[in-house]
Amino acid sequence: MSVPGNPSSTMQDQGGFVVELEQFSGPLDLLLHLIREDEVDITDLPIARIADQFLAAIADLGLNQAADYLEMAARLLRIKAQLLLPRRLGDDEWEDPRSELVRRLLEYQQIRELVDWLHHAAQQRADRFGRGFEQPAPDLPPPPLEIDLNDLLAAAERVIALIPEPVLHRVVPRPLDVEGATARITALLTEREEFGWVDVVGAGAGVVEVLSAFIALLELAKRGTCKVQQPEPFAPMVIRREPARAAA
Amino acid sequence: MSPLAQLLEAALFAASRPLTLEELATLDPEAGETGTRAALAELRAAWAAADHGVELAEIGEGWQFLTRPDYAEAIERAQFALRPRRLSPAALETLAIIAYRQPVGRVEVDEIRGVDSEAVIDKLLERGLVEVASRGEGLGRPLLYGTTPQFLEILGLKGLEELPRLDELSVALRPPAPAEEPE
Amino acid sequence: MSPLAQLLEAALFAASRPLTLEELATLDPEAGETGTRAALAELRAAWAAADHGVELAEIGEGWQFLTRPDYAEAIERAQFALRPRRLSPAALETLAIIAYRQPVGRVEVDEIRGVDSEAVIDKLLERGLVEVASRGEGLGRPLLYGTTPQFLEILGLKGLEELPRLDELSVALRPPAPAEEPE
Repeated sequence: MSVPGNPSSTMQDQGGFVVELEQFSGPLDLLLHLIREDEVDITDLPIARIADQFLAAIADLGLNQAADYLEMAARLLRIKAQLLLPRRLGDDEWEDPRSELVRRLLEYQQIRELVDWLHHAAQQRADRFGRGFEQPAPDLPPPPLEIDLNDLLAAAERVIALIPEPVLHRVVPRPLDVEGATARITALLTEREEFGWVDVVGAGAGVVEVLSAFIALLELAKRGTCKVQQPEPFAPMVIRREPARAAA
Repeated sequence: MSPLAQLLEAALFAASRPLTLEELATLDPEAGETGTRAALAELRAAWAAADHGVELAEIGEGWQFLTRPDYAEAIERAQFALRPRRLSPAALETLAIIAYRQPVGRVEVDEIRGVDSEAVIDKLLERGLVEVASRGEGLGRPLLYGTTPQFLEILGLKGLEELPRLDELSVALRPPAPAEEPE
Repeated sequence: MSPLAQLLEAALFAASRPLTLEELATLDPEAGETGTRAALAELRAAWAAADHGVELAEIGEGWQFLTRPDYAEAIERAQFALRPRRLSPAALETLAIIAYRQPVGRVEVDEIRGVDSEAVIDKLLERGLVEVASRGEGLGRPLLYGTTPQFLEILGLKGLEELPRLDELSVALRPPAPAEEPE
């Protein structure tokens, strides 16, 4: 999916959209653009029409794989569906399904206005240069440092507040597939009374597969589904079905 | 010019970043912040009176000599100095949200922008325009971000109070309920 | 000052190196080298006339604004004074982590602070507050940092055991009154 990163590169041949696309910093931006183009009232959105336009736009722009845009498309369709539901007369509790979206759009519109302001300010500032030449600092001994124990302790406090657990640990995404390995071994056990380690992991297994299979094997052995033996040091493991409790 | 004003001029001229009043006051401890402020006013007036290509500006919580905007183009054309690269709309959006809601966490920024902002925030951190201001409550104690003096500097602002007030914007955003809790 | 003199002033100020007459003449092709030379003379005279802490100097490679020699000492003093004597909050936090967790590697410090700490640690090394204490196990045998005797000296402690124990901190640190800071 190349779209979200640098959409223009994939869009070169579609001409006109490239320029616009670089202006859209997200689905809200695109939505706001469509609303402005249509000159419709943001607080009374014609959802059905806007939703259709949005879907067409992301298809045209090649954004129909970008998660953020898809999420917005789904949201629009959901609101459209909700609006189609019959409303009971005199239902005071009815809340306009568009209201949350309208609130976000208004909020985002304000941000865009701030962006214009910031952009203007930054441009004006960019027209003024500071001193380009830095006089070489004289080679002086650094001034005596002042550290207050209280400051240090306050910093320690802040740090302690940062530590989520008394012991640091790192959360690593685990690509291990123990479940898959368990299923594979269980299948082997129903088929054969005895087989080798290589039968479980296959020839070119990577670290992750080996670990997955090993953990699965240990778990199955613990449950008594199989027995794992190593005839001699460094010899390949042999896995044997436990006759007492046949594999499930 | 008074000796202190000359000293301030030399120090400000030598520096390539804004110097705060507090820093400048250390140059002449006897003058203190009051005397330093007066000398700064004197210096600024002296520079404004003569026709200079450079002027003294109060910016980013400090004072700095800057060239007048009229000359930017000629200087850039001659390649003596380069104007900084523009910030992308995504970066500006993120900065706007952080500036107005600080301290604010990434989830809230994502929500308002409707897109994932991690990469943008990382870039802003790297450029020193935002910093980790504190940690929020709740799951994982999320990092909360705020803007830096550098942010003010690249916008040429003295302080955050120079940003437009939300109610001055043409779009009325805030829903009538005043104390809306950011979710 | 003439507009060209102002432009020259701005350009010389913004440039990061001395500029030669030929280079400066590219700013205003109409004026040419003759006109530029005249404007430089005008600029130099304007700066010499007023009491300035800075002067326009023609040095080997070209023209450059330099602080006047009589100010060298004051500038030095200023730069001395302007150099931070106090550690930034980031540096203090990093120092606290190293003090309490030593020997500790950068990765761990990064993880606790949630931001990259390389520059801060470098500064602490430079300041002689921390040092490489040992090397850790594992990939690349990471450097592990610890505090130096100088660290203790600055804090007036005889040894690390005089640092308050972590479990005493919260209690010890809560000052009686202060306004609640949103952390």
